[in-house]
Amino acid sequence: MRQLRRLAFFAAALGALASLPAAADTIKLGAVLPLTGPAAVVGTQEQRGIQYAVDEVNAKGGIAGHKIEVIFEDNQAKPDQSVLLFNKLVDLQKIPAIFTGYSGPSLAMAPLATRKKTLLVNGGAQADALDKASPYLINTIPVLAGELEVLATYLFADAGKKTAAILFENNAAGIAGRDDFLGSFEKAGGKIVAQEPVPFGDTNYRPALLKLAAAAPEVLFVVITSGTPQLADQIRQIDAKFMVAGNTFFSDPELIANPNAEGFIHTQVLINAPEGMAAAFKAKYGTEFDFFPKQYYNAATVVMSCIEKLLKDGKPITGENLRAALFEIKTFKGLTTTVFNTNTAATQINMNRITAKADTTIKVIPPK
Amino acid sequence: MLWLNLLLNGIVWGCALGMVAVSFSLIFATTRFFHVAHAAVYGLGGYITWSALKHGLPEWAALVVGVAVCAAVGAAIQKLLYERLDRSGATHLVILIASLGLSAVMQNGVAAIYTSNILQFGLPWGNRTTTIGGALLTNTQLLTVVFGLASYAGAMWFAHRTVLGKRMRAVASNPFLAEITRLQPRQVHVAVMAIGSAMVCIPGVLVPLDLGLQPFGGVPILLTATIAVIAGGVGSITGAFLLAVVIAVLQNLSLLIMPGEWSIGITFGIFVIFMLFRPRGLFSS
Amino acid sequence: MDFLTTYIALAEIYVLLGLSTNLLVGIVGIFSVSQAAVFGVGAYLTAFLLMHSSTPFPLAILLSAALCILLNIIVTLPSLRVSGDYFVVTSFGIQLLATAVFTNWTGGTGGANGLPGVPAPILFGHEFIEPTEFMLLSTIGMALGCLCFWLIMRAPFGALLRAIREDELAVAALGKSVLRAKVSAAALAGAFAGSAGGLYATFLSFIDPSSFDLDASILLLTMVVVGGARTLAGSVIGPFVLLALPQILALIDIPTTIAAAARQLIYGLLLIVFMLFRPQGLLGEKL
Amino acid sequence: MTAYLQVTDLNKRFGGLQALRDCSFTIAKGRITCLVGPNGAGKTTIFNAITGFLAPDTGHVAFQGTSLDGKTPQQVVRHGIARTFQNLRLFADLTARENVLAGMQDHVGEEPFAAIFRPIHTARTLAAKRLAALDVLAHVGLQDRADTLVRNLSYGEQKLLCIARILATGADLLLLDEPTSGLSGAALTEVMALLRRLQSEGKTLLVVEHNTRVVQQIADDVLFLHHGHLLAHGSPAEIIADPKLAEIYFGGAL
Repeated sequence: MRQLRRLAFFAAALGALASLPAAADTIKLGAVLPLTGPAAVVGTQEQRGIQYAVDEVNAKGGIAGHKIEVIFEDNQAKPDQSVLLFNKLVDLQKIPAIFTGYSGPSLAMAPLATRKKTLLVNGGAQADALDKASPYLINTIPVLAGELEVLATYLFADAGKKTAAILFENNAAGIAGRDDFLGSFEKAGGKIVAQEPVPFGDTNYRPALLKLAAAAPEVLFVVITSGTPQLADQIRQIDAKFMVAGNTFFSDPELIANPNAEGFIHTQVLINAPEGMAAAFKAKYGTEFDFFPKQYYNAATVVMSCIEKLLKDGKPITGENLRAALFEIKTFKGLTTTVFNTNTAATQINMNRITAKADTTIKVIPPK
Repeated sequence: MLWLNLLLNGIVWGCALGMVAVSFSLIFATTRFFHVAHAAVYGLGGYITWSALKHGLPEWAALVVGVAVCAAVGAAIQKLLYERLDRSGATHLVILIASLGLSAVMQNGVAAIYTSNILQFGLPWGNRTTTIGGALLTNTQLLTVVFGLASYAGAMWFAHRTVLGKRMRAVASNPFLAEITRLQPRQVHVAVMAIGSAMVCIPGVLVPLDLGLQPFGGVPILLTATIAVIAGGVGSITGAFLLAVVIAVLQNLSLLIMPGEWSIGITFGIFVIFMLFRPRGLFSS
Repeated sequence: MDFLTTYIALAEIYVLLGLSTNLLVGIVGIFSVSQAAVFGVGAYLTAFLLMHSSTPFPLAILLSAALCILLNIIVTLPSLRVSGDYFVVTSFGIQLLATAVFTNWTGGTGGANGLPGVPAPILFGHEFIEPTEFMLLSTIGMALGCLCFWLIMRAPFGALLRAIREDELAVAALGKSVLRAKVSAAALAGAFAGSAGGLYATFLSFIDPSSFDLDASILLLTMVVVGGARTLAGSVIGPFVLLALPQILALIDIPTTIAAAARQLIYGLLLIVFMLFRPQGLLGEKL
Repeated sequence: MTAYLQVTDLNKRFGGLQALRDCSFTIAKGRITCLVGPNGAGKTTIFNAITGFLAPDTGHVAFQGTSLDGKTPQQVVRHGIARTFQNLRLFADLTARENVLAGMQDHVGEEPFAAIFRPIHTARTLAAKRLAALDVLAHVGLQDRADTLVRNLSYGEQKLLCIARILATGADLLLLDEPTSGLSGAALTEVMALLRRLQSEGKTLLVVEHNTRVVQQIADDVLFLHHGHLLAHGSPAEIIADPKLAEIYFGGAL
């Protein structure tokens, strides 16, 4: 009997989830991100970017009078939790669009997005597999392949570097980065002389750096999502002779402010915050308006533009309609110009060099 | 001289790991609890010291504050949680789960207050380098070696030369006998938790000084340290410290012959095989 | 109600894992923290067979169970030589080794990228793709698991295992082979974990190492302890409660930016309080 | 004629301690033999050596003409020898009946295959065995306590249960390690009567015993062990009458 009562309690609690009242004029969106655990270092930044964008719109009265609310769910970067939470948002809240990050959880939710016709919006993960995972998975950031082709070509042709070593994070993002760079650099005519992974979250790069330095590459290509300031310190420590090149993850204010990052070059998926925005963001959250918050701010802007269009056209806000609206609008002018010819956005890519604690653009590659 | 660089790097890392291992060894040998929240105490030490620094305290005073807070937290954990569980006859599995719960509380508390971003101490002297035997070591790394050796020596002195240390070893070797004599094991447990927690604050500050603070940063370090403690032989301070250095050096040197992604796996593989041949550790009595 | 059915299907898969863990840890007293590794091998093998060969789903599950039987026997064998705390840490080493293999053996497991696109189970020509349909399969799986567990626990084998947990020497003195009993129990636990792995891979259609790491092994232990070690009912209720708990905690209204951390903090507090006041779990015997 | 149990030249050394030294003796079928000697004389070591828990450095053990050298404990039980332990080693969280069942051999469903695939057969035979276990319990007078957890039994009852548990194995030679220690009064009388009864039913008993009164009353033969060596072998009267042995036996204690 007691067992039955306990079961009944849980059933009731779960049921209560279903009957949460929703304000009539509020449009609800979802986000399934790693908000706790080791992956939270990126997930919480993404969360702040979305929240900031939504707060901004709501402060101006919302979209055509409709307030936007984002329900954040914590998947701890686990695929099973992601699937459960996806179903929770879609089933109980009838959410038309869900923000996601990290390739594993995004890939786990992709088949559901297809079946449920729910828009999945990825603003941070760049693994190539995300490009064609589902017609409903929209990437507001280019996959790594395009960006790294730019970098590899620049390094070989413009900077004249013939040999390279790769330091990559041992997760989907890092492995995709390694593969893409390796392909592009060798295609350009260069040679990869060494490659070493580091575990995600581990900021002790020294053993890997020492080994890579021993291969005497002309340039070291780095693809790690966080801990770049520590990397700069450790590269300086071994008195490295090689050039250091990175992808857009190097657009980290803390790295740029680090004197040891002097001379690092990197590609940047162009994203610029207007004057005062970065300061306002920092005032609000106490953290920098970094690469990931900016990207998710942009992703949120894209989704909200689609909502605006649907409201104007008097269409219901469903995943299917949002997707149609996205391709109708096609070009979004948010923090950067984002063009959707396919599910994956094309944006302007810059080649930057970090000099005197500032990020200077040395070359511009417009969106294709 | 790649191998020399890797070796030195391994020794430095081994000293950091060794401090965690020795502190865990003191606690584990005496209480026999899988105190996984030790990783959270390690993390807490770093964040408290960071806060004290940001409030304008000089480095040494900030470290003292961190150590004191950790010691108090350690004693409180023993007194308020483990002792109660132990009195109610809880098994080690139950204590392990409670300790996991405590880790979740502490680490997420830290994450809620300080965010999950990697925080930096930003002390310029920490990154200045000195050349030693052809390799460049930072001041933080040198400090890690100094503190590592001092912690080891301190723990040995404590265990073998002080009254409390002798009581601790007596409790560790025979809890039942300790109970019926006047060793008062419960008091000893509290003291040992305070000392072990104070000790783990030091690597808890030194490692993040070098590598940055992360709320969940203590977990991987404690995992490796636990393996050093067990492979060294429970109760052997020398075993714990030595094995920590050996593991760190092996992980570094293994890069000479294999890609880095396999070094952790191979280390644990060797450990499993080692345990089959020496099921009670290297320095077992 | 896909949310509810997804929840039930996942919980049912975890029940199979709970049975596996309970059998080893609760019943025989082999403190294993590497059950998620065995679970992972089952999941990867099923995924591999379904993606790269024309193996039918039931056969893939059977093969996964068979491999995991073998594997679980191998990873449990050290318990015969290495005892107590030393075995816990050995088993912990095995788990970390397995995670390293899952993460880096790109050819077999897809490495850190994981394996997307595991086909849904097909049985009698029907594809079990919707959670509601899949729940049928997982319910059958769980029911079979529970039935096996119940049958062995009421048979002399169950009594033998309980006797072994209490005193291996006395069992040997009564003419019983402790080795054989432990190996049998490990085999059975392996079969549960392996088939759970197969169900998991086909249900999610995507697997990566994060589902089979040390955290997952510890989650299994937590499920068993919270549900109640040593009992069938405990293994069933534990996964249902622990998977529901985050959803229930999500009902607590907390400012967004710290909500997730705060909920995890509450989860930790609940675990502590629960261990203090009900160490035997919801429906368990005192451990 | 070969001896029922023949122990020849057993030697066993633990580090610096010679636990058994050239220890030889035989035991005759159907008799109660008491193994006596001061603490640390090697009595339990002999039990361990006979039952396969300990491999002697040298020496042989043979039972009914069959060598037991190198046999595992469970093989020794199969040959018909079972032992109890000084510290009982009962399964405290099991009932008395379950303890006896654990002693019974050749259970159906003692491995998972039969338990799962022949559940009905398993249940039927188990029901029969449970009744048989009740008979064994009745034999030692514990039939009323069959479904009590061992932890809730009195010490005397636990001692009786130890004997019941090895009776259940069906062994003919019973090695009892201090079956009467810690007992007095009615409980002591009861155990002594049980040992006599077992003898009358054809069992052979080798008993480690400290209480000289008990030895006098139950033993047919006495083996006197000192420092791992067999000092004397004779009837209780002969052994007790020997002043030298009394000196050794009580000398240390007094």
